[in-house]
Amino acid sequence: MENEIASKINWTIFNTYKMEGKKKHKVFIEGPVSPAFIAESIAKHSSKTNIGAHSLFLGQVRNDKIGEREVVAIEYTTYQEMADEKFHEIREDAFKQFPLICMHIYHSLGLVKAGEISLFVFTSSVHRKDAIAACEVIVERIKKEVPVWGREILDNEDYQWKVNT
Amino acid sequence: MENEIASKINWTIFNTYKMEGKKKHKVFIEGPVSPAFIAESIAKHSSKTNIGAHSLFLGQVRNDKIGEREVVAIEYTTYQEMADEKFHEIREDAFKQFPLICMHIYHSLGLVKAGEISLFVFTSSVHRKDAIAACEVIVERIKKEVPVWGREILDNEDYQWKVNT
Amino acid sequence: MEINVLVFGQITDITGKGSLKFTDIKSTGELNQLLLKTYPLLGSVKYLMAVNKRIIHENTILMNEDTIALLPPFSGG
Amino acid sequence: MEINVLVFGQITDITGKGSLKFTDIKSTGELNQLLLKTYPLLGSVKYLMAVNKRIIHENTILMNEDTIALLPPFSGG
Repeated sequence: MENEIASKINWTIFNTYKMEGKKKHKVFIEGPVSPAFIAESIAKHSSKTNIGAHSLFLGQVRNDKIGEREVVAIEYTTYQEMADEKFHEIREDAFKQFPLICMHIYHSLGLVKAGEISLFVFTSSVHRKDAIAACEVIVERIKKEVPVWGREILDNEDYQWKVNT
Repeated sequence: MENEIASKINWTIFNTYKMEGKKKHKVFIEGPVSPAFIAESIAKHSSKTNIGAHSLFLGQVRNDKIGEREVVAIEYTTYQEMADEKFHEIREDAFKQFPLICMHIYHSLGLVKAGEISLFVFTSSVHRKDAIAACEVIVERIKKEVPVWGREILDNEDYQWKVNT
Repeated sequence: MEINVLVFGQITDITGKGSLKFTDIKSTGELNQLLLKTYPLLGSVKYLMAVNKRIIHENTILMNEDTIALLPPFSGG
Repeated sequence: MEINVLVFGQITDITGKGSLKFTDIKSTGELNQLLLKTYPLLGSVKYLMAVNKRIIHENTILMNEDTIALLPPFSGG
């Protein structure tokens, strides 16, 4: 009985600590997500030897054709205070919905050229199904719910506002 | 009419070229998949500016507890001729089933320590749904259909044969 | 009473700036009417309103120092 | 007539080697009986047989120089 209470208290402390950790996590980075940054993120997880599976999603800027022009870059802007809250909510929900060991989200602000990476979602779990399912849910929510806007810069320096499908 | 034939011929040549390219792709690598190798693979795709989404799966060796012992490494062996054919079939099927731009599979042979990566599946497409769905299908098929065996090395140098779930 | 209006994405093309100040606006409905009068092009774009970072779907009473955001469709990722 | 038998995974613990040769074996069924007689511990493990890299589920006639593989459950990834 005493053990049961003690274990509940520990669990609460642990969870609070985890939530604070999650809150501090910085999502936005200036410019593209570099492959070296992704490699570092992966390498950091080698000490978490209870992880069995990682699922990573990378959004890459496409050089879409707009009539005779093509997209050479996207400039991302955000409503940062609202986006931070939304990212936090998505993170909390993912940890509730899936038995994840880790999750990280990185999104670019400012200019990202065609062929460069603007979104990096990274989930880790003991078994593969959880990391894979969580990663997909998180990507879909980011696209739909987070106040970020992309301005597609064309090769004649004209632009148009990106529309998500 | 002539144009139609010409375009069919070009398509055939292109497809043959693609299939040869796919056939030559080497899946097995000796030892773990390093984060630097993953970063290089990602970086190589920045010139393919029609790609909008990458999905990556990484299998990491867990230090599972076996009674009082724990797994410190897995040693992978394969029936290589059969595995190569199976990987080729999985690749062909994935390209038929999903509009993928790229796909790559890397699997370790030999010793991979706990915390290191032994499987790397990498799919790329114009739209995110295709890369994500294909990656998951490929991972499931590899686990079920490819003749690879993992020998879990315990911390007392004993071992047991891994069982996939 | 003063409210602060933040403008994002393609709507900045219409307003020419990222934030606007208004006084004595009682509701989001009233704000919306005034915005459409000031910037008629707003009538041609789709947007949601957020009051203090919360998206609203019904007319909402505004209070002093509220922050209202005009949010065109998101296109992150 | 000679056939080649390849052995993988935990089955190598039983046979002590990765490949075996047999002569004058007419079918996978006959091969299986001989294997179980030679290595009784095989009766305690699950495995599939592949003939020339193709997994078989029924008794299959063997030809000279066929390669038969004993495949315990896969555990890659």
